[in-house]
Order: sequence, then C-alpha cells, then structure tokens
Amino acid sequence: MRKEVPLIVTFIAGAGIMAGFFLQAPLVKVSLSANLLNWAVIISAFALALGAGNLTRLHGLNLSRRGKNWALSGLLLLGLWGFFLLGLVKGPTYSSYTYIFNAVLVPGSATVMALNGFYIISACYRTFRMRSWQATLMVLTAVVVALGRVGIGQAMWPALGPISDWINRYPNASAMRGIVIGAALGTVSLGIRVILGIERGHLGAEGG
Amino acid sequence: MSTQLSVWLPALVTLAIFSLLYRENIYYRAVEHLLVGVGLAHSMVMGYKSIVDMAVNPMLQGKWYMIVPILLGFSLYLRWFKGLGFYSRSAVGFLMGVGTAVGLKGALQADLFGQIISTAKLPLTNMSNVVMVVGLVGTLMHFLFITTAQTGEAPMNPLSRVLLWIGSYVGRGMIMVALGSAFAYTIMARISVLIGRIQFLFRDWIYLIPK
Amino acid sequence: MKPSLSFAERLGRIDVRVIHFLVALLILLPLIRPVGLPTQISEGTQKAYDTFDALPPGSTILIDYSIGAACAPELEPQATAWMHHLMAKRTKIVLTFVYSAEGPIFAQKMLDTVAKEYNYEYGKEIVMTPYRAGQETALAAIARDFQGVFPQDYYGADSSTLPLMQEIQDINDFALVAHLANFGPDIYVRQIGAPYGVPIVCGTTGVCSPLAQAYFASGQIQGLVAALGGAAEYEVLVGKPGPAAAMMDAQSSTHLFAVILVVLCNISYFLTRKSGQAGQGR
Amino acid sequence: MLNKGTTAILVFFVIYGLIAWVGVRRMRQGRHVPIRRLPGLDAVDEAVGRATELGRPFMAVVSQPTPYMNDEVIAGIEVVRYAARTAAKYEASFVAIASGADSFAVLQDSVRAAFSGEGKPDLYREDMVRFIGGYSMVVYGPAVIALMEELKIAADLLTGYLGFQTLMLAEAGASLGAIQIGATKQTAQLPFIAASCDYTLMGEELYATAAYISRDPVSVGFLVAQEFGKCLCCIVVVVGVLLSTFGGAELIKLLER
Repeated sequence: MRKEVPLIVTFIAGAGIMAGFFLQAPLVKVSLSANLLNWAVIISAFALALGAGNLTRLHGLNLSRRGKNWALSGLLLLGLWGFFLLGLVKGPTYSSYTYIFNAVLVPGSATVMALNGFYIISACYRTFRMRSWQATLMVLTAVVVALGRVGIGQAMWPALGPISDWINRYPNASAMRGIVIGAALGTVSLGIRVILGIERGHLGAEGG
Repeated sequence: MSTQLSVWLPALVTLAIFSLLYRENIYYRAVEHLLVGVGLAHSMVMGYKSIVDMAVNPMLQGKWYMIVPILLGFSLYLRWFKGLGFYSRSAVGFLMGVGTAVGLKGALQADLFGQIISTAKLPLTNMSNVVMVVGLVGTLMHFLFITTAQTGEAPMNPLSRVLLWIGSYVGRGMIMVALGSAFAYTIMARISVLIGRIQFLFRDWIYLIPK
Repeated sequence: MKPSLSFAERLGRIDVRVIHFLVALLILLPLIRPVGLPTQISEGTQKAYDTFDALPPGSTILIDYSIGAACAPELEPQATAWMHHLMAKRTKIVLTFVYSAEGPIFAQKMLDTVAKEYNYEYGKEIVMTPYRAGQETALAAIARDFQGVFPQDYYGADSSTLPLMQEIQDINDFALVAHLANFGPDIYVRQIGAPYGVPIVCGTTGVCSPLAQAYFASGQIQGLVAALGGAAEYEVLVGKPGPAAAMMDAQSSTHLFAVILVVLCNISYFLTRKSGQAGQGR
Repeated sequence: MLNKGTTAILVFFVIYGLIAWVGVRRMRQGRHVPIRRLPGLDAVDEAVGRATELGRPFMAVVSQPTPYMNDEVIAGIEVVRYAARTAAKYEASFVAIASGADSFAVLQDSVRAAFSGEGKPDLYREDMVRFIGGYSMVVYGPAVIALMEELKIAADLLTGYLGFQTLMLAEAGASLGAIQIGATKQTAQLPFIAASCDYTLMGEELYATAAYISRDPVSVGFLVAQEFGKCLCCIVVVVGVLLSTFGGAELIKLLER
C-alpha cells in the first residue's frame, strides 16, 4: 500500500487534468480540473516552507553543536524566522517589513547577480577562443549581437542593429524552435512516465 | 554622501557581496546567510497568505472539502520525521501529477503543435523563411541519436549519413549562432544589473553621479 | 624569445582584477557624463508598443508583474515605460504575481510612484492580487478559475468589494495578458495563449529573450521587449527618456570593452598557436 | 465531445504513447537498439585519463536548486556514474558534489556501486561524494570554487539542473586549466558551457547519453518515441512548407482540428 497510494494519487491528479484538456464535458473540464489546480496551488504554498525546514535542521544542528561558522548559522535562522514572524504578525505591507526587504534582499540578490557581470566580461577574455568552426560561429554572432543591440554599435555602423535583429528573429529563433520542440517531446515522455507511475524519482531516494 | 540609514544599509550589503571579487571573507558569508534566510522567509509569508485565502477561509465558510488540500499540505512536512516519510509521498505525488499534466498539455498544444504549425505555414518565398525552415530541420536532426547510430562494423546507410551530416553541420551551426546571440544577451542582462548596483552606490550613496 | 611572441603572450595574460576594475570604470564614467547614443527600435519592441497602443480605451488587461530583486534593474525600467504608456490611455490593469514572490513589493513601489502620477484609482482602475505559489500550475489555475484563485486582493480586501475584480469572470475578460519576469513567455503561451487565445506581450530579461524569440517568430506572443535595450527602446517610443536611457551608455561602453577583449584573446590565441605553443590555460 | 483543436493532438499523443510502450517492451525482451555514442562521452574518458596522468582529481558537480530531483538531475547522475566507473578503472582520484539531499543519497549509491562494479570497492572513500549547499544555491557557487582550488582539479564535469553559478564554476575550472565537460538542459546556461567547457552535452544529448550508458529499458524505449516524434516533425514541416509555398493549406487544417 505504501508504494501504491502515492502512485494512484499521481495518476488521478494527472489524468484529471488531461481529461479536462481533451474532453468537452463541463463537469470534467471546469469543476474537476479547476479544483485540482487550486488544490495544487495550495499545496505548493505549503511546499515553500520545505526548504526552510531543511535549512533549520541543518543550521540548527550546526548552531547547537557550535560547529564551523555557527554564528552564521544563527544569523541565517534569525533572518529566516524573525522575518517570517514579522511578516506573519504584521503583514507584508507593514513598513518595517518592506524596509528590511528593500535594505537587505533587494540589494543583496541584485549584487549577487551583478557579480556575474564582472565574471561574464572576464569570461569573454579567458574562454571565448575560436578553437573550431563552431566556436568561431558562436564568437562572431556574439560580437555582432553584443554591438548591434547597443547605441555604440549602431552609431559605428547603422546596419548592425537590423542585422543583429535579423539574427535573433531567424537563425536564433529557428534553433530555439528546434530546442523547444525537442524539449516538448521530452516533456511528453516524462509526463507519460510520471502519470503512469513508471518514473518515481520524485517520490524519494529509495525509489518509491 | 548620503546620511540616511536606508541608504547606508543596502550600501554595506552591496559592498560586502562585492568583496567576494577580492576574496572570500566573513562579511560576504554573513550577508549571504542573511539573504538566504530573508528570501525564504518572504516567500513563506507570501505562501501563508495563499493558504489562508484559498483554503482556510473557504473551509470556514462551509466548503468542508478544502480540508483535503490542507491535510495534504501538512503531510509534506512529515518527510522530516524518520519512519513517517512515506506519508508525505501522496502530497508530492499530487503535486507532480498536476504539475506534469499541466506541463504536458501545454507542451503538446503550445510548444509542439503551435511551433510546428507556425513553421509549416511559412512559404519559401524569401531568404528569412528558408533560413527558419532549414535551421529548424537541422536542429531537430542534430538531436537524432538512434536513426544516425552506427550499428556494428557495417557501413552506415546513406540516408543516416545524410541526416547525420545535416545535423552536425547545419543544425550544430544554427545552435552555435543561437548560443552566440544568447551569450550577447546575457552580457546585457548581467551588465544591466551591475549598472544598477553601481548607479546605486555612486548616485544614491556617494553623490558622484548627478541625479 | 622574439618580441612579437612575448607581446602575444602578454596579450593573453591580462590580470582578471585589471579587467574587473576596467569594467567598473567603464560603467561609472558614462553614468557621470552621459553621451546620449542613439537607439534603434527592434521589431519586438515596436510590435509590443503597437499591441498596447491598439487596445481600445477602457479595456482591461492582466500584467504578471513578477519582478524579482535579482532582475529588477532590467525589468523595472520596462515596467515603468509600459505603465506610462498604458496609464496615459487609462487602461484598467490587474496585477498578478506568479513567477516571483518578490513582485508585490516592486508593484507597490510602482503604485506609489507612476500610478500616483496618473491618479490611478485603486480598485477601479488597478488591482493587485496576492502571490500564488506553483508557477506554471498557478498560472493554469488563474486562467481556469480567476475568482476562485483570488477571493481577496493583496491587501486582504474581498474581491466582491472591488469593482475591477467584479468585472473579471474568467481569463477571456482580459483584452491582453502581459508579463514581466525573469522567465521566457513559454508558461504564459502554454497556459493562456494557446488554450484561451488571449494575446500575450512579453517583457523579459536578456537571459530569457533568445528563447522568447521562438515564440515571437511563431506569432504566439504579440510583442517582445527584451532586456534593458528593449526598455530603452520602449522609452523612446513612449517619448519619456527614463532610467533605461540613462543606463544604456554604460551598457554600450561595456559591450565594446567585451568585444575588444574577445578580439585580444583571439589575437593572442592565434599568435601563440602559430608559433607552436598550445593556448595557455588549458 | 473533444475540445476544439485537440483532435490531432490526441491522435499524436496516443500514437506516441503506443510507440513508447512497444519500445519499452522490446527493450525488456532484450532487443538491442543502437544509440549514437556522443563525443561528450569520449571526453569523459579523456578527462579521467588526464586526471590520472597529472595525479590530480576529477570533479563531478551535480547541481540541483529545487527541493526535488528532476529528470535532468537523474540523467546527470548517470553520466557521473560512468565517470566514476572510468575513474575506478584507471584508479584516478575522484570527487563528486551534490547540492540536494536526495541527489546526494543517489549519487553516493551510484559512485559506490561504480567502484565495486569495477572490482575496486576498497578505492571508494566516504569523502568522495560531498554535499554542498542544500537549497541555498547562493552559497553554493563560491563553496564549490573553493574546493576546486583546494584540490587543484585536473578535470571537471558540470551537470544536473545548472543555475546561474555555472559561469563562475566554469570560469574557475578554466583558470585552473582543467578539461571541462558541461552537460545540461538549461538553455540559459548553455552559452557559458559552450564557451568555457571543452566538451558539451546539450539538452537531449544529455538524456541520450544517459540512456546509452544505463541501457535502462524505459529510457531507451522513450528515446525511441522521441526519435519518432522528431522525424515526424521534420516530415510535417517539410511537407507543410512545400504545400504552403504552392498554396495548399490542407495539412495545417488537419493539424488544427
């Protein structure tokens, strides 16, 4: 039973949505699939706390054992539960809540991304070599598009803008289209496997 | 230079993370840990509202069956307790079932049929359309693995050889063009975030850039 | 050792810290003294503008305002330019947040600034719905059962008390769906565009825009505003030079620098390779 | 009875499912389906060989930013298993890193099994598979880089559900002079992989390689169905385009039913 119940639930949920997609019967199309979707949204909201639980266990253990960098673990837990309680009690529109959000999360996340700005330019220098015809093609396209999408390239050669737009609209789109179609076929394969219970990786490391 | 705490605080956070460029240090790690905590807390606050709005309130107003998703939701947390882990699997299964079916129907309709139909509608009357069609076919052939496989010592049949050639030259070429363009756009994306940070540091914190 | 060789070697061995310093400098200088380089309009941005412009006055649209902190510098200028355009036409706007839980805070900022400028009335002309988890599933739920997913707005007011929310029964009541997210238009096309036939306009980051081109080329999205460049183009179309225009000169200088570095690295690569040395570093 | 515009989709879906079913059945009965061996896999041999030569470790990074393992992570682990097998054969030093609790468990099992499979269980050590990061992918990048530099790796394999740290990792590997192999489905990360790695397994190449290594009936059976799907798409596009050029729209009408 332990193994079967989750698989049956998966099948019913998946098949219900698929039936709502193909069949016109209003009962299936509206009531069943709308309820399934709404329930999934609710459960997904519960799932948001899963990461928090794991982190709490990991860092709580580190804190209580005074392991390596235990103070940092404490800081993480303080940020996590302190901020959560603040949002829970006072609501996310409370001024201190948005203050902390704007003072820590916004600059922090943006700066982590911004670090990549430095790395990507040095990557241009250290790794962008024309080692083969394929790499050459990639490097040349990158150069044309990088210049063509900004003012300086367009000022140097006005045709660069339209050329880079064309590259994006046709050769790039054609390859991306191939990738989208390939990925869609992959999704169909995976979907069939998950709904029919052949694929069980998500049900845990023990294999379900 | 600004005198407001609401500018100094983000400035210190920004500098702490930029210090990683020099080398890893304790300030960077501290801010990093704080970020992880606060970011997760925010999504939990937002998720809590979803649960109250969509499940708890309707249940209290008489939709008794909304207890089911609430119970399933709570059962997710049973994976933290040894021996109870398998009870959480039904909820995971439910999420996977709905999630993959939603993705599956979308992939069939929008990605597969939508993209194929719009390509099949293109008349080969100009260069751009020819590039589009040839590029798509080439890319698809690049991802053929069985049709173009060499079986044993026997020479490959001519059709497979042609397909393999198209795939590894036309298809590969188109993919490299696409990746080049993607690289250029990624430069733009990352740099604009960097510009945003530098703008903040030198405009809002140190008044070097005129407002 | 020949001098040309050591020159080639040196070309290939510029210290990374020097590069990082130059990047910072090349961003800072144009910000202090802007040049005002021209902007050419790409087709995606033009189509997005035309689609918004063709909306009949008083129509209602849905904008998924999923701006996250990590991509705000790219997406906020886009959002601001869109809002100037839409609010001048007094389009009614429903905001949702599907892809990023951080979106509501950024939307609040927009309500306090741009919406104030146009005296937008909350509840009648613009409404903010709460964040919903589940991403693609949440979007499918919104499309299938709008009222069921949003019994309340972001501030906790009952949807039945908000006139704008009362007008919406299902997704087909929207004249258009637009989204701003660090994500391609794929989930919006899959869950809204293809099954319900609602037109979609996409505003996305540079990272996601190449994939978005596939959906733009197929006509599954009506417009595509890509990255900061797209935002700057949109500002030109609206006639309100704003944050993106100020950032584009710095973008130009760094792109040029990147290209110069690519050229230098390849010169060094070919020179050292010709003289029989393997490319150093690998 | 059927919704508008879904008839053709349903027909395709059913045929696709049938082909996959037949494929899986045939594979279970022991039929052999040839799969093209990709250069990326040969590169794993080369990279492990290089690591053996230099006496420095080969590092496999399996990235997983989500709480659940997805198919991409599973396929990535399959390639790592192959690398571990090769490392056991050459007795090269080997390190694998997981960033999800469940992928860590699976990875540990796979690497251990790979070493015993080659008859060298004594070479397997517990610290060969390490766990870095949990769900906080922000801390993950710098931590992996620190380990790369500490171990002075000779080669690495970046795989799984790669996030925005890929660029940092690939750059760090390149600056150590490592042979790098990148294998992912994430289109946003593919450009970095293509630029800074010596070999790549892009998108479906990763899945095909995983099927090639594991010979798992389900993976191979569904690969057959995907192959059929792609060939059908090519045919439909070519026929449709020719019809459109000469003014026919019958095929499109059929597909839109």
